[in-house]
Amino acid sequence: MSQRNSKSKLMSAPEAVSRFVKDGDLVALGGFTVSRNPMTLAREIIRQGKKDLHLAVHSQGQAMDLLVGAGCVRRLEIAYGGTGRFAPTCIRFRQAVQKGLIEIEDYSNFQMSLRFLAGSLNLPFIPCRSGVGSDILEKWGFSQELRAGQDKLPLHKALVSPNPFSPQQEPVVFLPALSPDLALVHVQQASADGIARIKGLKFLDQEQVRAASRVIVSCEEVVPAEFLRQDPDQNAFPPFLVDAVVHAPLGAHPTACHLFYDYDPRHLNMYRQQAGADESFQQYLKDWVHDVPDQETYLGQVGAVDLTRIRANTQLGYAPGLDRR
Amino acid sequence: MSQRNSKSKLMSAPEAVSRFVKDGDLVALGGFTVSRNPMTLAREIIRQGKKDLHLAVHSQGQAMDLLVGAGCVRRLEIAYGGTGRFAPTCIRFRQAVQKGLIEIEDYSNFQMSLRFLAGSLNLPFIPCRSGVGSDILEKWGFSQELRAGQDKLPLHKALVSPNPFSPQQEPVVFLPALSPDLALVHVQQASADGIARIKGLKFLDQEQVRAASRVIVSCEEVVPAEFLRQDPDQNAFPPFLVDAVVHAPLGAHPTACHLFYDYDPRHLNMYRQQAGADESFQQYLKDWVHDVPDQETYLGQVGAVDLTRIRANTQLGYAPGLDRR
Amino acid sequence: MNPTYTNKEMMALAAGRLVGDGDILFAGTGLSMLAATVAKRIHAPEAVVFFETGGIDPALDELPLAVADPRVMSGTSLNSGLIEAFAILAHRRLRTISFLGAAQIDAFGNINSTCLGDYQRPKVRFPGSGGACDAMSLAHAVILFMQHERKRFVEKLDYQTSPGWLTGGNARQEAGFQRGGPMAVVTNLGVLRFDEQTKRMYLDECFPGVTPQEVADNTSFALDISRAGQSAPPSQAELTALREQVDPQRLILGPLPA
Amino acid sequence: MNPTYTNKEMMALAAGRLVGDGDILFAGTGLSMLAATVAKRIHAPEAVVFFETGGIDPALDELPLAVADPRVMSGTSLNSGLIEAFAILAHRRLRTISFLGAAQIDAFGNINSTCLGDYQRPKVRFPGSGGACDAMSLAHAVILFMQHERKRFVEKLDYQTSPGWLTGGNARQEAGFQRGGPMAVVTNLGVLRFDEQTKRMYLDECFPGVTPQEVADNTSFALDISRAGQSAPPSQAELTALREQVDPQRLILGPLPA
Repeated sequence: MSQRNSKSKLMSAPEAVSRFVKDGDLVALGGFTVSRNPMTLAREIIRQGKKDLHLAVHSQGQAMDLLVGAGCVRRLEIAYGGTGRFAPTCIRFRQAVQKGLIEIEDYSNFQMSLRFLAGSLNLPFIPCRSGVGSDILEKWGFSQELRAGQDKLPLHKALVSPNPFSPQQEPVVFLPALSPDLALVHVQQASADGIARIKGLKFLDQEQVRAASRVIVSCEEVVPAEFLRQDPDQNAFPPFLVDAVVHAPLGAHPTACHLFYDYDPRHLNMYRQQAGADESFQQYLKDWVHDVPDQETYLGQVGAVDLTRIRANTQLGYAPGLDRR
Repeated sequence: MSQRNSKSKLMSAPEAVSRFVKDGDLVALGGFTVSRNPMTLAREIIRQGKKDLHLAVHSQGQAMDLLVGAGCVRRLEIAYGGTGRFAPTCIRFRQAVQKGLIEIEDYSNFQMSLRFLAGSLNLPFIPCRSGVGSDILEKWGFSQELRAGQDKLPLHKALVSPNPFSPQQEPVVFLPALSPDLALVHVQQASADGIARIKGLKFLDQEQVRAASRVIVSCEEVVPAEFLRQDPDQNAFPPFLVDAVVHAPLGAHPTACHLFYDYDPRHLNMYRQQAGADESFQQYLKDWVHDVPDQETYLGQVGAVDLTRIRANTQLGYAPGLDRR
Repeated sequence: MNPTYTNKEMMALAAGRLVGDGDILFAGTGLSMLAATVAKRIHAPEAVVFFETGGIDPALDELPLAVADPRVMSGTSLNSGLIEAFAILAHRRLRTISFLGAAQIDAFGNINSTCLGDYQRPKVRFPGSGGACDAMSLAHAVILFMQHERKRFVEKLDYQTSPGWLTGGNARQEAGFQRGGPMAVVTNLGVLRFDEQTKRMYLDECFPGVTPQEVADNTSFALDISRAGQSAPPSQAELTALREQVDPQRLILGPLPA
Repeated sequence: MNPTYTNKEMMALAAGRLVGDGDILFAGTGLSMLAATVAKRIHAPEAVVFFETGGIDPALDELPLAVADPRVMSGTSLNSGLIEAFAILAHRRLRTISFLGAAQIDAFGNINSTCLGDYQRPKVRFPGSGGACDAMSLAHAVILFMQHERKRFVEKLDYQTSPGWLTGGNARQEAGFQRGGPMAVVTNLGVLRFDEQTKRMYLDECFPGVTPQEVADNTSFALDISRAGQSAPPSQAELTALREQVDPQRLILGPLPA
C-alpha cells in the first residue's frame, strides 16, 4: 500500500538532548570501548550540564569516561571501562571510583548484555551460568537499603538459586532485567523518520534501544527512508522506538565508525595525557567540549589532516596503515 | 591474514541425512508455516525411514505435517501447526493428534522462541510474562513420570513462580531451555564451508542452529565464501556450527523462499485435498516422496509452468499477481 | 439508501473503527489483516502494522495469506526476528493492539484455539496458540473475532489457550499481568465489550438488522444486553477503501454481496 | 645458536603452543591476540579466532588494538551480536579456548581484574570483568597471562572477578559449572598448570634461563616446583611467523631484542 509514516524526527543535538535527556535518567550508551561511542551526544549532555545520570553500560570507553569526568554521572553499572591500548582502564573512570565520586556496580559483559536483553524482551529477569563463586555476586555496590527505596534499582544485584529444571539442581545466577529511561546510540545511516542501519558489529545497541523508554539516534548520514526500506534485513530497530534523529558526521570521533573512519590515535593519546591530572582534564573539557558549541566547530578543530588520516578504506572499513602507536 | 578454513561440507541430501539424522533425535525445523520449510531434507528423511523423531518447532507447516503424516514422528513440541489459508490447521497433524498417534506438548510461539533462545545461549531456563492462568501451563502432554526418565526432556513443562526481583513478587513463568540434537534449515545462500545467508525474515532459524548439536543447511545457491565474507553483517550463524551443506534449488517448495519463489498455491491446494484421507495421503507420499529419488526429479514433476508461475519478482521477493485462491 | 455489504465486510470495518491513530497493530491473517489495513487507510494513517514473524510495517501491496507470507517481508522498515516481534508487542511505551480469532470464548474473554474435548485425545484439534497466548498476555489490548454461535460462546472452555480477564474483577492483575486483556469481541452479530469492574462480557453494539435478543440466544452464558446500541452501517467510503485498496482480489473478503 | 627473542615473544609463543588445531579461540587484545594468530599460522590452521564483540574469524590483515577495533569486523565469516559471541564461547559442541590477563591470581587460578583494596573505595581500580568472568565460567578452557610478581600471585585476591578452580578439588563442579576452568598460566618466567586432583597451581615449565626457585620466589603462595621442566626456546620458524606475519609493526610485541 506504500502509504508511509513520514513524520520527521530530525533535530539538532541541543534540541534532542534538551528534550529527551533528564537529570537522574538511567542512560544506556551504545558502542563498545573504541567504536561507535555516541560522542556528539555525550558532549552536548556535558554542555547542557545534565546531572545525576545513572549510566548502564557493558564495555564502554570514551563516552562513559567523558561523562564521568565532567561530573554528569552519579551511578554507574558497568562490566568494563577501557579503550584498549589507549587506556587499558579509562582514566577519569578510574579516578572517580578511587576517589568515591561515583557509586559503582560491577557485572560481567555477558551479564550486562543479558540484563539489557531481558529488558528488551520484557522478561522479569534472566538466569545464566556465569559468575557463581565470584565477587561480582558477593560484593554489592548498591546496598540493599539503597535498592529498596529506588524504583530504578531492582531489589537484588543478583541471586544464586538452584536450577529448577535439572535433577542436579545446580546453582545458577538470576540477573535483574535492565530497562533504561534513555538509550543513546550512534549509527552509520538513519532516515528522518527513525529507521536506522548499523554496519559492522552492532554490539548491544539494538537491545539497548529496544529496552529503553526514550531513544536518541545520531548518525553519519541521513538517507531516504525508501532506500533503507529496500533492504530491511539490514535495519537495526523499529523506527517507532526512536524519538530523535541527530545528523552528526564524525559523531563517534575520536572512536571509530566502521566503514566511515577509524579511531583517532592522536586524539586518544592526547586525551590519555590530559585526562591524567584534574587541571589538564579541565583544559581538555574546555577546549573540546565547552568552547565547541557544535559538531562543525569540533571537526574544524580536529582538522582536515587528522580526519583524512583516519578515513576508512571503503572495502576494509578501517584506515589501513594508520599510525596507531 | 586471509588464511581460510576451506574444508567443504557440501554433500548430497541422502548423505547428509544418513550421516547426521538419527532415529530418536530431537529435531528443530526452521522456517515458519508457508515459508522456508526444509522440504528437500524432510522428504529425504521420509525416504530413509527415520523414526521416533521428537520434533521441536514454534509455528510450522508443511515440513512438520509431512514428517508427522509419514510416521517419522513420535513426539512433538509445538506452538502452532498450520499453513495459513491453505490449511488453518495442518491436516495430518490434526489427524495424528486426534487419533493419538503422536505425543504432543503445546507452548505459545513466544514461549517456544524463548526456549530455543535459552538453548542457544546456554541459559539454564528462561522466565517470561506470557501464559499465567492458561492451560498451556496447567495441562501437560508429557507427564512428570515420562520426563523423569528422559534425558531429552526437562523435569517440568514449565513452572509458575514469584518474580524475585520485584517487591510485588508477581507470578511469572519459568520455561526450560531447548537444545535440539539437530537443526534443519533451508537458506538462500551458503558457501561450501558453511557460511549461510538468509534473506527476508529469519524466523528462529539462527537460534535453532545455535542451540543444536548438529546442523544441516540446505540452500538455493552455493556461493563462494569470499562473496559472503564481503558483507558478514548479513550472514546468519557461525560456519563451524554447520555439519552439512546441501545444494537444493527450490528446497523449500511448496513453501516460499523470499526473493527466489513464492509458495505454490496449486501444490498446497492439492496437498490439502490429498492429505484429508489416509489413502489419498499415501498416494501423495508415493507420488511426491517415495517415487521421487532426488530434487531434480521432484522439480521435473512440479513442472516448468508452475515453477515459473511462482518465481519471485527480484525486487518484491514474491510473485505479484499469483493466483492464490 | 445504504450500500449493501457482507458480514465479513461489516466485521472488518467494525474492528477497524476500534483502532486509534498511532497504534501499533499486531496483525494475524484473515479478518485481522483487513481490519488493520482498512483502519490505516481511513482514519489511522500513523498506525503501524506488524507481524509476529518479525515483518514491521510492510508495503502490503498484496494481502498476505499467512504471517510468514513473503508479502510481510517486503518494503518493511525492519525485518526483525520472531523474538523481537514479541518484544515489540510487549513494549511498555507502545499502544499495541492485537487481533485474534478463536474456536471458543468464555464470559471473561478467555479463549481456546487448541482443541475440543480432552487435551490428550481431542475430538477436534486446532492449530494451537501460535502467538495468541502471548498477545493476550502482553499486548496493550486485544480485539477478538468470533463467529457468534452457542457452541463457541461457552460457559467453560475445553482448553484455555490464552488468558483474557481470567475469572474477572482483579484476577488478571493478581495473576501478574502488567496490562492488556481483551477490549472487544467483534462477531458476525455485533460488538461486545467487558464491564469496567466485573470484566464480564456485555453486548455493546448490534450490527444493523440484528436484535440484542438474537445475540443473547446465540450465547451459551448469560449475557448483559441492557446496554446494547446499534452499529453504524458501513459508509460508502469505508466500503470503497476495503474493496478497492485493501482486498481487491477478495482473497479474504470472499464473494461480493448478492 | 638459538635466536635472541624478547620475553613477550616467548610468552606469546608458549601460549600459542597450547592451542589445538580446530580450537575456537576467544581472543582478547594484546598477547592473547598474538598467541591465537601465531598458533593459527604455525600448527593450528583450522583454529578460528573470534571476539566477544561478535567478530567471527576476521581477516586480521592488521592487528586489532581492542576487541571493538574495526579490524575485528572486516572479512569475517559473521558479524554477530555480543550476546551470540558469549553463546559461542559456551557452546557444548565447541572446544573454545579463552585467553585472559589479570591483576592478581591465586593458587587455584581465580583471578582479579577489578580492583586492589576495598571494592567500594579501592586503592587501584582496573577496567573490570569485561568478558573475563564469562570466559572463566563458560569456555572449554582458559589460558591466563600474568606478570610473575609476588604482589600478583597472591594467597587471597582483593576481589575475585572470575571463577577458576575456586577452592580446588571438586569445588568448581559443585558450584554448577559444566566445564572449563584455567588450563595454564603463562608468565614471563614460565608455564604453570593445575594439579588434576587438587586443582592447585604447580610449575610445569621454566622458560630458558629461569630456575624453578626463581619462580617460587616470585610467588606469594606455596608453589609445587617439583615437576618443573624446561620450555623449548622459540624456533626460528616461530619467531619469523610472529615477527613478519602476526605483528610486523610490533604494536603489541614492542621493541626488538637488543
